[in-house]
Amino acid sequence: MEPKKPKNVFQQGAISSEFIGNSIAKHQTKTSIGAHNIFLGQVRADVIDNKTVAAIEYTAYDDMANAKFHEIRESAFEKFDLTCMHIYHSLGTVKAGEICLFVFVSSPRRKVVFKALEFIVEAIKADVPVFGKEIFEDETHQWKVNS
Amino acid sequence: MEPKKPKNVFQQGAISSEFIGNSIAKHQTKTSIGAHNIFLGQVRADVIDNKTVAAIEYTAYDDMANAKFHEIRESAFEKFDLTCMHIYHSLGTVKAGEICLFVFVSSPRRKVVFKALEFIVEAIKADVPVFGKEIFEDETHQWKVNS
Amino acid sequence: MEISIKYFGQIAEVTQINEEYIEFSGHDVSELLCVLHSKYENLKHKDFQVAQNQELVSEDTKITGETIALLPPFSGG
Amino acid sequence: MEISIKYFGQIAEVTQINEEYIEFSGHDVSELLCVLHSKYENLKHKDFQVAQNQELVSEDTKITGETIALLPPFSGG
Repeated sequence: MEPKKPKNVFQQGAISSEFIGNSIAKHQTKTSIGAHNIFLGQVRADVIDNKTVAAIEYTAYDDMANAKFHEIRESAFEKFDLTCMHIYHSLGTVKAGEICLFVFVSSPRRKVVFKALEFIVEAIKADVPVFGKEIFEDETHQWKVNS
Repeated sequence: MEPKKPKNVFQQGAISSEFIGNSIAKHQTKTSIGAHNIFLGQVRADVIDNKTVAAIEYTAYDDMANAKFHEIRESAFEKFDLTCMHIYHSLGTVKAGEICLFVFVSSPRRKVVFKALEFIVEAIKADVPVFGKEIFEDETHQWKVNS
Repeated sequence: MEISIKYFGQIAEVTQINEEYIEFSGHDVSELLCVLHSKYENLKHKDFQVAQNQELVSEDTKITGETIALLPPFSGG
Repeated sequence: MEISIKYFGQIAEVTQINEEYIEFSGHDVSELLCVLHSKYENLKHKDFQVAQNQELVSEDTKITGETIALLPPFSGG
């Protein structure tokens, strides 16, 4: 069982593929795990009114956000038979094509990881005070809205 | 859009975390992608009648298996709005804690990746002629059964 | 009483400030919003929720003097 | 006609061979299974499906001379 104390979920800038690979490697000593499920949010180069999104700049109400991440974590452990769970979210600038959200759940059996991961990702989108500013290539911006 | 020709899904031995990290990195040029979902199957050190599983040795009816993987791939692209999809499965010996199955789907939007990934993983378990022999630490074995 | 008010995202664009302390003599959230709407006229064009002590609250929640935050729509992930 | 038969997993443990060619004069899968059951007595304790030309078939499917495979329960992933 993972320790369940509040953690800082935020990382400055993009989440690298090496970081994700290392995180996977660290779970190979946990031989009760049979299934991992990973969600990655990647910044899209959306085209809006002929302008292309070059990056998203993330800000957050840090303390409240970390408290919400902790609640989501506790509630997922209560609902689902998970061996471990990790959540990382970017703050600051993340360029198009880079990763801004990394959610990682592991369980002895596969059925549970699909349900758990979707629950966690939807809760993050709905309940965590994080704000994305879409920066266009011409340096104008608009505020991102989750759908 | 990915090319849809049949591929060899099988890799000899375990799938490394570096391989998975590199595969994620390669998708950072595809800036229409907003969400990735990754499933990893890991070999469990199950204890059965006081004997611990040390590894699984995988064999397959290769040609039929690759044809089934291809069918699953085609059918997932038809059902879901996916940008890309990758499937890798181990053959030969994979030790407890190592990864034997890697399924990777990507889409502009998140809702679709959860459904697509679960569909693909369940289809692999049900329809692909792969056979796992669980090798215990004392070198006896039993044949794995999917649940 | 003096209360701390934090602004985020596009709300901070309207207020041009991330945090401030104001002297407040009313009782509930709706009275506080009255004060803020008169101070920042463009707030009325903006969609936001109010958090008190890091929990979302409604307009009739009593202000207890803790930290208030004005939060535009969440768009994490 | 001569047909090729492939054995996998625990079925190959029973037959002690991965592939063989046999001379077969019957018509459908059930007749072929009769031949195999008499050759490999322990097959009757085993659960398996039959594929012809890489597609699963039932006992009344006609044997067309292509490759036959005896497949124990799948356990990939």
